[in-house]
Amino acid sequence: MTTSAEPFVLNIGPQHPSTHGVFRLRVVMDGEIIRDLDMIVGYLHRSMEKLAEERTYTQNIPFTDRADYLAAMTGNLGLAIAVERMTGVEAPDRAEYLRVIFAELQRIASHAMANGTLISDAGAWQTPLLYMFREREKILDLFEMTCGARLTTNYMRIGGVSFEPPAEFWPALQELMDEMPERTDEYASLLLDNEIFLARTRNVGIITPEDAINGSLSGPALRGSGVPWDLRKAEPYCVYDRFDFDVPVGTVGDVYDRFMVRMEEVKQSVRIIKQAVEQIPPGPHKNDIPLALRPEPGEIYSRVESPRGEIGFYLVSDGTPAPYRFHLRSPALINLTLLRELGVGSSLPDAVVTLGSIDIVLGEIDR
Amino acid sequence: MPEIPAIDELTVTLAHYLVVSGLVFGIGIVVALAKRNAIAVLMGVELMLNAVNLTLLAFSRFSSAFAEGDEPLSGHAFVVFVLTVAAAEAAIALALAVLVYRRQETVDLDRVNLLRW
Amino acid sequence: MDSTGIVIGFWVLSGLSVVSALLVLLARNLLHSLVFLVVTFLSMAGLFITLSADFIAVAQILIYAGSISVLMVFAVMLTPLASRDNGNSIYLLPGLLGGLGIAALVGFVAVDTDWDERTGEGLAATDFPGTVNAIGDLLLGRYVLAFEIASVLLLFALLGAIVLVHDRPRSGTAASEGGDD
Amino acid sequence: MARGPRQLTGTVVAQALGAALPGVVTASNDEWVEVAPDRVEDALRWLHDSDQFDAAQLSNLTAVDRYDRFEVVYHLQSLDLNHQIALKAIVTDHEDPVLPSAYPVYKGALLQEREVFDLMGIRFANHPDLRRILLWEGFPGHPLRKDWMGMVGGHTSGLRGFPFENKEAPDRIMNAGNLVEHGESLSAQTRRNVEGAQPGQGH
Amino acid sequence: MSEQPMRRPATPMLQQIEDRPGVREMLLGVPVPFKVFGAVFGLVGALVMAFIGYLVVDGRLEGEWYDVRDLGLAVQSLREWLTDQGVDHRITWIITGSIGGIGIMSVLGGWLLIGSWVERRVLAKFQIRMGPNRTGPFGLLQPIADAVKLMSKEIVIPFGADRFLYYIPPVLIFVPAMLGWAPIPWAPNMNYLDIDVGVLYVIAISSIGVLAVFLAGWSSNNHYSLLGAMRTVAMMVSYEIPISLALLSVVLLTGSMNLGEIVAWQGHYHVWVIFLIPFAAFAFLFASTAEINRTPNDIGEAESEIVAGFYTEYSGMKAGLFMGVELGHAILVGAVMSTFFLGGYTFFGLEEWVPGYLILATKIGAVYFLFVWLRGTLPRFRLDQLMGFAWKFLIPLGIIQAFIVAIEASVFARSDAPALITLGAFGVVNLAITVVLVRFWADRLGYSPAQHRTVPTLVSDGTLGGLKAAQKIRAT
Repeated sequence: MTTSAEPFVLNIGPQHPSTHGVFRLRVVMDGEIIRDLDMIVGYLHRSMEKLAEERTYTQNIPFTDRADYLAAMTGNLGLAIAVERMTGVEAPDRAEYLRVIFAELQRIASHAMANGTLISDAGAWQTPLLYMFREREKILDLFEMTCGARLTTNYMRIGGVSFEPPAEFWPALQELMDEMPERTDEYASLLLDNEIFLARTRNVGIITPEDAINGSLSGPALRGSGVPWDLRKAEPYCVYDRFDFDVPVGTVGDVYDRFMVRMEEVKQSVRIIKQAVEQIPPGPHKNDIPLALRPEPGEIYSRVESPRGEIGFYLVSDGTPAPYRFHLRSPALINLTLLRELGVGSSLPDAVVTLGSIDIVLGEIDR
Repeated sequence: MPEIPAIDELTVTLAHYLVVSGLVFGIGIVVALAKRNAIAVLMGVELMLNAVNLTLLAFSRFSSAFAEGDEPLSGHAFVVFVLTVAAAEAAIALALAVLVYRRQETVDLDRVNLLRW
Repeated sequence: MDSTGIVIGFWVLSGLSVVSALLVLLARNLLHSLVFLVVTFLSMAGLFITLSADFIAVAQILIYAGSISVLMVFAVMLTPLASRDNGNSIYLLPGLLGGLGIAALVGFVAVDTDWDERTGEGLAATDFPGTVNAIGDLLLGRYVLAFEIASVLLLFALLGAIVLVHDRPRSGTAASEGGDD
Repeated sequence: MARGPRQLTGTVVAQALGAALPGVVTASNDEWVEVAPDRVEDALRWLHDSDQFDAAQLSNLTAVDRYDRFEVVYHLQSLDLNHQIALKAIVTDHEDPVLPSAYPVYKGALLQEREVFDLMGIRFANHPDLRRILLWEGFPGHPLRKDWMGMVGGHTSGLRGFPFENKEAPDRIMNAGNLVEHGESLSAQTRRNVEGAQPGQGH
Repeated sequence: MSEQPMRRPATPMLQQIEDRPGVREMLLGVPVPFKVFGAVFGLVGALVMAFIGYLVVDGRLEGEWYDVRDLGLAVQSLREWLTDQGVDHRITWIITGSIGGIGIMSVLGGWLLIGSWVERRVLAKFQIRMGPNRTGPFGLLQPIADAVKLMSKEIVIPFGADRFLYYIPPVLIFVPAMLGWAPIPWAPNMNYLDIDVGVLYVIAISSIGVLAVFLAGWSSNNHYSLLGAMRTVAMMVSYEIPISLALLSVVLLTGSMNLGEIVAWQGHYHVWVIFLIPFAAFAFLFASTAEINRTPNDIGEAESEIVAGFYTEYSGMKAGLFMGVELGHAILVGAVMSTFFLGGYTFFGLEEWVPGYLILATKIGAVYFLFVWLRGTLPRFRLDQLMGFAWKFLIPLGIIQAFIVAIEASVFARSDAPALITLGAFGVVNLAITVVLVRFWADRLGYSPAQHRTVPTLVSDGTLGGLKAAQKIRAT
């Protein structure tokens, strides 16, 4: 309606079905149109970076579980790699493969969650979400088999991984990988032929590649805008340079493209895992490293590609057992940089869907 | 079965309806004249129109003894026209109210005393 | 229809309509008075049923309670919070006088006239079996000209409302305001 | 020490930057370039615009408290050229640190600078919306500072030694036996660790 | 290092599905007394059915009060018998009226209980979940448990709410959902309110609900509620027009505004209106989903945007009333849809054998299942998309369809050709016109399926990079 009513303030969150956690949007609405938008985070702030200064590098690995609790494996991996680069410790070959397998499994699980909640935000009453949870459940089962935890895995260690997967792991993984292409096709047929879903996601929340790069976006949000940037390719860590996989990029940069990029990344992850299972060498799953891990004074910024983007660890050592400064570059927080520009001027449902497509995890935003 | 004391003796005649209609019409006039808010004034007008409808229908029903050739249902047809006019009038008047608010930031008719919009 | 029902219905509904019409006048909040207005409309529709005018009653519900009240809701919501009171203006006294006068006049005429003489046998008058077909015949027969005029009127009201409320482009508004000054 | 796999040598960047904008670079080493705090924006803009470095994205922005000064660290990266540049600006005023904002060059600095302001207390001039982000308005102090008021009794952050470190047997390794043996209680394992026995032997 | 203990997949959901007994096991597990009872019940039921079949074939049921196919006859007989006994006519009216009213109310109440169970179970099946299965057999008592829970909740009134208006809507919104049932014919003589303006009545009654929704939203003093209310009101006002146009087509074709006559017309020609005017049926179904706030048009209570819409601030049984009314509206729309478009109580001659109310109930259940299906499948439209769909698509096409039907109706009234041929021709013509019009109109509105559904470009090793690489990819 063009007649402007009185603008009013709407508090979306901290408890709201579509904020995916304790996230608050303070929105000035003019009818259905958002005139101003302010995001308020920090409800889950635990001052992880301060706590980390009191703990050894190994003790900090569980904190990374709690940061991005939907992708604990990649958080673990990022810290482990950062410390390894800092200290020169190396992980055995088998451990690198296991890391790849679990990181990619975690990517599938996280993307399933992200896309499922995105469709829920678009108004489908949880059906796609629960379908995608089916795969996620199986992946979490695999995690539980291996390390005993489903969500906060604490699996990656400095110099390897904590456990060798049990014997039942491999057939179960094979079974899951065999049915994944069928599942992704099923989602594609369910959702991409759905006019309503297309109408809700096409040309909504468009991010141009220029904005995406300048706004420090990373991960599917960046690739959805058409920028072919993936740290697994650009700066291969673990053994990613030994696998053959592609990087999907979107064309328009809208919600739909980000959704599709995630769907395609799931397929690519399946490809990687299949290759890794074929190539994985026998051997130890972790190297012996000194208990007293004292990196020399210095600093490092090391990053890996988490499902949400570039999760970086900036570690400063002063030679003591604990990091002098521990900074986690949170991709979910930084991807929200453009939220205000995207939201202002759009309608409330579009803003909700756009927020869903950015895929935030509050544990990581607030740390 | 015992006979229930009949209310039948309290018949309803045309006069009853006319009195009700007159009361509602009078209240409508008060509302239309005495309210500051343009929308409230419109409510008064609607009340008056309703009262008129009631009169028309009452006459239509109690009019069997009218002259030959008169349609007893003419009253109903008139009411249909009144309804039409009421709908049109409501639409226009509310549009005007919104317009007045947009130009003058008020719908208080006491303050809308400027003919030059 | 049953005469007893009509008598009970008349007294209940007429009481309801007069009281809620009074409450439209007395309510402090504009929305409250809107609610009472709807109650008036509905009880009026009930009165129409006692007059054996089922089509008009349903149309009354449809148009007044369903549409005009919603239009008013929109109008109320489009105006600011501050002007949602239902205050009285300086014309309260003249209004009261006029309203009372007209009510008294109509009441006097209604009571004083010998309607039985004019309408025959009063209540046992016409019980229309079904009014829809007859009204349709009338509208497209005897009153077809009025019917067409009414439809044109509706069309013009539609267009007029759109033209009135339609937002002009920003520059145009600025220019006209400048012209005013 | 360690550079990231794709990180440019600081001296190389420093040469080019110093040649283009004299007086900007104050120091440089193998890893990073140190720029004058008041000219951070110039340096960033030059790096952003230059064809040689093409620092299109501000990958990471954070700060380190060195007790007497703050180091604000910028990690820039070029996606097309696939390299990374580390930039440091040292703010010596520990009481009221102020630095020009990177927001005019990089929109990505919006939330990162708010976070640094919130946790470290460094004010960024020209930032469009400098408020606390993770903590609430009115939170006392800036907790990532080493001298944050929460540290009562002059206690400083950091860890002096490892919990079960045995100075007599420094070669002890940690990963090999960190599984609790079946039947062995956790306290027994802890005791063994503290006594410095070699776990992993004998089973 | 010792063996890792074996661990099996411990997903409760998958485990439950694996461990669930099949139908065979469940049947075998039934205790013997129940089996005997079931066998006897089935046998007696079959005998009764056979006997009724015999009576029907024999023609003994025609017009008798014990004609189970039409309970209206029994009520009529009762009224006549009472009148014969010299009972005052007012008492007779009260008795027969109460029987009908109680009948409708109990059917509605039963539907509400069963419907909520059906909705949750069916939705759970759609979503590979179990659904409520703990309370009673198959979770059948879950609706009762819900009701008890809702009723035992504390009454909370939001701060700043308009108390007077806050209490009205949960009750007010129930009124149209109940009154709407009155003109629905359940069998030839089985409608509670046999009025000539049945169609108008249905539309008029449904328009009252708007006010309740608005009052609920406004009086709650909550911006979510207000947004939801304004959305719902705007949508209801818009979608009343397509509904009216769709029903107008039916009225033009069947030549009556009496619901019973419309059904009788369909029964007489052995054809359902949905086959004759498919566009009107679609428009009615779509518009009524918007009207009753169900997926895909549930923007008035879109939980991912405005929490629960207009009833965000209601709790306990007041919220329960809103939810129950949502369900009741779905069933009512099912009844109206069945009556107007699906032949009502008729089923191509089967109504001679099977009670008409059972046929109608089956149809209502089918439409309700369709609603649940939609809810389990579709995302939600946006407000502007919905408005655009109503004003730019449904209303113009509805007007055109009504014109065409008017011409057809006059042809039908004047032609001497057999009804089968005329109506068959109408059906084919209307379907063709609908298809052509919809395609044409969709093209005019700028819809083209080709521009949807793009697949992300796959980039392999060589072309990684930033803006330049992105531009290169876009250029190809």
